[in-house]
Amino acid sequence: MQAGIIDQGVELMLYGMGTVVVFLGLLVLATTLMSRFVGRYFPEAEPEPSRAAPPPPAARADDPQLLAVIGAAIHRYRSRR
Amino acid sequence: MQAGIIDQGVELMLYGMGTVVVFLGLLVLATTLMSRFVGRYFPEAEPEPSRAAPPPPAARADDPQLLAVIGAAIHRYRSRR
Amino acid sequence: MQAGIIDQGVELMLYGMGTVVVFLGLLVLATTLMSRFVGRYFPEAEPEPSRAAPPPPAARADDPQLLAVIGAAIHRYRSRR
Amino acid sequence: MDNLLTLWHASGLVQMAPGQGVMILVGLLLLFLAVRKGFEPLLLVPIGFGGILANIPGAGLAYPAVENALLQGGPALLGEIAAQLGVGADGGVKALMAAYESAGPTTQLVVDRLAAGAGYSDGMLYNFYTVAIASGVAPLVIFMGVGAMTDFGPLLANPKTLFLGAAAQFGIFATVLGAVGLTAVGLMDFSIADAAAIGIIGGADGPTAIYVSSVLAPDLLGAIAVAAYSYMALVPMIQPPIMRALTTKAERAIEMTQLRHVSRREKITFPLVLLILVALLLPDAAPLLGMFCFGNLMKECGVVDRLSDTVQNSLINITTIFLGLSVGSKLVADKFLDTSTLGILALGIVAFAIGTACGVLMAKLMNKLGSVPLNPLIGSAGVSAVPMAARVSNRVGLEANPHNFLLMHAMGPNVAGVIGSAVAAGVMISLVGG
Amino acid sequence: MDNLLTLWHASGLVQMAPGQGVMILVGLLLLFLAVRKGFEPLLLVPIGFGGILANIPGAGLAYPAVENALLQGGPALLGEIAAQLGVGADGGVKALMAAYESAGPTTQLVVDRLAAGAGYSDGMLYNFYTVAIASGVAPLVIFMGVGAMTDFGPLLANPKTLFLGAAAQFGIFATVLGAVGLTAVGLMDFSIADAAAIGIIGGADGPTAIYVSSVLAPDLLGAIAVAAYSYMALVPMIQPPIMRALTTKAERAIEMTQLRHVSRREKITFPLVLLILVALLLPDAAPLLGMFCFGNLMKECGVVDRLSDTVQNSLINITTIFLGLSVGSKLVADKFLDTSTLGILALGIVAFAIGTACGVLMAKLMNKLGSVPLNPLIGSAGVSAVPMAARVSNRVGLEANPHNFLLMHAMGPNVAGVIGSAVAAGVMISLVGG
Amino acid sequence: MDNLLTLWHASGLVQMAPGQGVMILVGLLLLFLAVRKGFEPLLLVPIGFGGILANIPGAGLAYPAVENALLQGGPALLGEIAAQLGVGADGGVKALMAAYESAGPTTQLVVDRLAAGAGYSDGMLYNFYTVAIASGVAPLVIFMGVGAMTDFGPLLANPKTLFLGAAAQFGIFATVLGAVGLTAVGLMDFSIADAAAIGIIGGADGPTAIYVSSVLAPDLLGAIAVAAYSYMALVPMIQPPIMRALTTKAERAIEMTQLRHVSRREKITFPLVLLILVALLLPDAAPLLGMFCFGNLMKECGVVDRLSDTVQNSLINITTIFLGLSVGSKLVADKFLDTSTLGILALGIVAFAIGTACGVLMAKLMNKLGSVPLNPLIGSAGVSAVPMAARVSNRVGLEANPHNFLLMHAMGPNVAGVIGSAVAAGVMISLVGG
Ligand code: NA
Ligand code: NA
Ligand code: NA
Repeated sequence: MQAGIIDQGVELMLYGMGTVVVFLGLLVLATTLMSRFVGRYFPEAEPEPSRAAPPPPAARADDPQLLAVIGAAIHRYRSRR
Repeated sequence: MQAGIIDQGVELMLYGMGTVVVFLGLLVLATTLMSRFVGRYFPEAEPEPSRAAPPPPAARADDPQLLAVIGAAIHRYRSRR
Repeated sequence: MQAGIIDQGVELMLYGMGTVVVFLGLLVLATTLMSRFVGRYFPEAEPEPSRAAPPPPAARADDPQLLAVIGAAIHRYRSRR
Repeated sequence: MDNLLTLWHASGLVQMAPGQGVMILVGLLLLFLAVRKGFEPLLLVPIGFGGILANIPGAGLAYPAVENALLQGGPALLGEIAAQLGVGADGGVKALMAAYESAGPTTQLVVDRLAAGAGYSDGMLYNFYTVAIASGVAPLVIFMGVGAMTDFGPLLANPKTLFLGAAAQFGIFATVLGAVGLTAVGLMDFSIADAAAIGIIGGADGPTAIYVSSVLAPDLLGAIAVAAYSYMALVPMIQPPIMRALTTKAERAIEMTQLRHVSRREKITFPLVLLILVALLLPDAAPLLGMFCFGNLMKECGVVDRLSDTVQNSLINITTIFLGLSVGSKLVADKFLDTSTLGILALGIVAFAIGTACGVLMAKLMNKLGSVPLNPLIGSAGVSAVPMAARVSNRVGLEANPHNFLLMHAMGPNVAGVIGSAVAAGVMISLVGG
Repeated sequence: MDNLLTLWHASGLVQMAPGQGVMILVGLLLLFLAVRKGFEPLLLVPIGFGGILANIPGAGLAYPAVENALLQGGPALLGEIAAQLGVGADGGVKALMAAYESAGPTTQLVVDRLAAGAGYSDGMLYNFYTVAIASGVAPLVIFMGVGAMTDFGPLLANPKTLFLGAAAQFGIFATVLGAVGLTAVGLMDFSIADAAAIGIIGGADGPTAIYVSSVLAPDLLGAIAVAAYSYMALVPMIQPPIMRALTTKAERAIEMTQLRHVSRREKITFPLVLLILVALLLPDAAPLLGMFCFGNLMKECGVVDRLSDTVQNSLINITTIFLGLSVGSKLVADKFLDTSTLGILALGIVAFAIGTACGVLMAKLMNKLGSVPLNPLIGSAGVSAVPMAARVSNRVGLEANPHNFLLMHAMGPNVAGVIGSAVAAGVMISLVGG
Repeated sequence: MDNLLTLWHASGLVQMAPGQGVMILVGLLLLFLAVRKGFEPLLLVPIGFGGILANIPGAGLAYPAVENALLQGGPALLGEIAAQLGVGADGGVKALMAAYESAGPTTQLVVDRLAAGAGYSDGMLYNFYTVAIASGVAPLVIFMGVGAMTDFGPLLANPKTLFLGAAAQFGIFATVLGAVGLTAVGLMDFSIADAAAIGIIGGADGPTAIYVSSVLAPDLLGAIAVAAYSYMALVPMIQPPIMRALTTKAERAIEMTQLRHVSRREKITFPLVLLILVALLLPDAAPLLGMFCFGNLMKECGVVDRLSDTVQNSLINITTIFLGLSVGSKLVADKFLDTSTLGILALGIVAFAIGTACGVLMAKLMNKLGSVPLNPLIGSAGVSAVPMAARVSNRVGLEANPHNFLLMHAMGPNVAGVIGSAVAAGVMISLVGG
């Protein structure tokens, strides 16, 4: 059974690596075509609305009191669970 | 086997729809009795305490800074997970 | 089959309780040795950093506005889920 | 060179049957409807994706090991299996599968062993289907989650709306009649069990439809589930014309009196009352309504909130994913691409329409007979499709009278419809199954 | 007309046996205790609800397919099954089930096929029981979750409190003796395995009790689990009188020195030390204590917080729901309504009382012998019932001395009691099982 | 006295084989690496702990019931089993297990019954392995979760980086060659299936490696998984020297142009394009890549966020725990302590090194041939090990040029490497399996 295992290994390497390269090559092609197609026929009308609404600018300030409140809110929420 | 399938269908309709109406009718009865019973013998002493404590009134104001903080707290909590 | 069940019960009690005491006794020993070993060879360099960062001091004040904000944040988070 | 042939023969391009290509397109269509049109995406995204996976040629994801061995095995293997089953190998895969299914249990074990020995195993989706649907567990767990999300307050404030939920179930039974009628005239070939499973589409309740189909007509499950969820998504288009046709503008403008406050104790007691009634009268509805009441009790009792939260979130989400993929496994071309699917799709929309009409007509009747005004538009919510149908009632009501907020009033018949179709499911399983 | 009869005969009213009615009331009582009295609601709500479901007449939710076929099947089916089993059909369901259970595996397959062919399937709760409890997985997963919620800090600060956890386990073994005693005098009929499973109620630890019963005495599992959780909920009523009777006011007023700080590294190492000790000395306790230590290690090691969070939340919640419903499946009337249940309830409370007393007495002894003051009230926490028993120690201590905060001191014996009863479980499985 | 002997003989000290002691130390070492050194703790904590549990002497947690009966049963039981199997009892446990595995299905049922009757049951970890890995479900669910956490944006912005992901897979196939070479010279004894499973370590992808091993070489799964996760953790040490050796400082300092914005629609369409390509060309990769694409679609489509959240959190966490413990069950001494494990560890690191080198060399080539500048350092990220390898590229790039932020550029090849190794897995299962 182990006779010719080297041959089997070489074959597996050739066909395996070949398939990987061919498959990913086709994927490069398909992806590029898809991106062009989408970009041409279904362009994004507006800048993509970010789904998780970002916090309003005020909150980004490093106001220590705000951070304290946030910390406490998270802490209280977690400890409640 | 398919002989008389119409009869089977009619029967299924009659008994099925009958059961649905009778069952839900009894449920109307049972529910009404239950509500009366509970209302008479186990009335709620006080206005039902809302379980998820409602936010204090101040928080309901549309104070933009407060909203910012809330947003940031939620955002930070989510991004931590 | 039930003949001698009392004997079986007494035996189970003796060997069972004995094992519990011996096992927990060995655990006292092992734990004490482990604590000494860890304390001597791997002492904590600094006071253990609390993993869930505690809320900054400001948040611990019973400032009603802060509490309102916290309540609202939790409430909004929960109602979103 | 042999390897190249192995790979080539293993590739989908060579093995693709036309039906599989069609079904992959159907799967993509379902995804499109879910993602772009918002058709019940929580279910139709997994179902559509599962449908594509099930039809990948050569992958055999939706088949048991034996069927994979028969479909992909060489003639030697087929001969060996046929010999074990005591039939000829040239009858084709369907004949061999039929022989396998009617063989004795020890013969099946031997054939299973042959398939496993040749390297064939149960497909991934087949496993999901076995665990999630064939066992009945996934629809029941989802029903528990639905129970934990349901507020019976509006129903308890006005219990008579249960009759609206009852009336709308006529869609179910009219459809049963339609299905047997199509069979009688020779257009279709449905058994009475098939007809019952198709009728349940009219219940407008996904888990109930899947549960009933898995018991009464597993082969039709794919088409029934797709029809049920698609039409539930189409409720805002299907219902309003019917509602307008059956009511006058004056009726649609009726304002209803505000619902009374319902105490927490009533809400805790209601699922138990319902459970006892089920236990006394209709044991075959016990799995569905039992889990539903259990979920609702966990929500209302207030002492197991951590269980209730999990039921409403991670548990129902996990179950939904595997339920959807499992339903997708029933979209294999050789089961789905059949004239029966067309019949199911046609009967399903009729079921929705009749259910809507009966709910509205019953509401008109109750408005006539009763002393308190009752807007007939809330009758259509009796089909369930929670909460979409209730929203439709509200929207159509607002058109006729901008001060007419029917949403809470329509929630009563809406949840009554869930109970009603679970009861109908129990009756049909009791009369037709087993 | 036939259909009307089918429906009527399928209804619960006709099929209801008196025992089933009683058990439905027992289920409602458990729900009442859980919801209104706060008796361990996380478990008793699912158990009580499962108990009601299990006793719905005609639904057969708690039985395997074969038993459902025997209970509900016609004489033809029973005759066929009896013929396969090689016994007479007139011996009744119990005799046929016994014959089925002792039949060879291939005969069982054939009978299973007969039952399935006649439309009978495993009940929903039976499936839950098989997956969750018979496999042992649910109690083990819950034990992992308990481990992930346990803080061994107080125990590590004062390891001698492990002896309190050991002493309180005497309740377990005294109860074993009680159970065999009742058998010897002919009041009950418990085997030694039954006695061991009943004794574990004294461990005051739900998952341990369920695990041991599932291995040693599956038929008694329902009563044992109900007793264990009910008495755990009653700890604030059971323990204080015993604690007061066995201590002087001066002893109860003893203030203990503050616990030393325990480093994170000690906390990480402790579960591994415990695991190694189990591996070396008591492999039969390895599943329970292994999962417990694993949960605790995940919590303490600080690098897998996302796993630990899931274990403490969605995983333990999901498992609790199905564990509870599965335990409920053992509340079927024909297994629960037996004099043995009364014996179990009586022995269970004795077990709690003896465990409490032994813990307190051992604490008194250690206070006498040791140099540092030790309040005997923390001994009662050795029965486990985490964290209720520790709170009871604290409360009784505060009565005697308003400056006496025993909570943290009592947490040591409290978690020691968990380890102690898991060790006892291992011993009993080793000596009695298999 | 008998009981004392029973307990003593049941204790681990007496039964401990040297190999088990060694494996417990190996388990502790893995825990140390995970907790103190941060080696992929999410997997190595459960694997290490499972490894310790699997080697608890006398507990038999990792064995099926029959093997436990053979290992721990008395001569009478062994004789009875041997008689059923039609072989002599004196051939030892291995011979009897082999006879059992090759016996007919009904004989197996009878032997199972004998083992169960003598009180032996499947070990806890064996059950976990059967459910989580042997069925294939756990690696697939984790792959779905990985899909739901993957952002294909950088890949879509620069699809050519897929070639880097392809090149790095050469590590896989070179290792296959190494494994068969070691076998040919007689140092090891790997079958071609073993060699393929070992090669997949070079894919630097945990779930893919576990999936392939479970199909092609279940006995080597423990060593392969440990090697894969350990070397993934060592990527920051393995890769930089190779990257520096193969590139000039000028190449490492190349700044790349900013990636274009990728629209949401492209991101939604990409998993479907990939799925269709898999369906057409490589059905054997359909389970892995199908679940991966499904997870990604759920994330990107934006209409099933609650499913996607659950997949990324509780579902993947629960699965990880049981996957890890199941892998641990393959660390039993009699399977792990074998020269093959040394071979696997040696081949694994070679695989990582070759993959890294090929990725870098391909990137150099593409930089030479292409018009846009491409920093060769991002080639090493093609092995996957997401996101560690991309961070390594970034760090080495910053050393050469402090303004050189390669992280986002390296994410393209990084996720391409995941696709590449899943494709390689499909090829190998197609050519070698079955
Ligand atoms: Na409905
Ligand atoms: Na205890
Ligand atoms: Na890879």
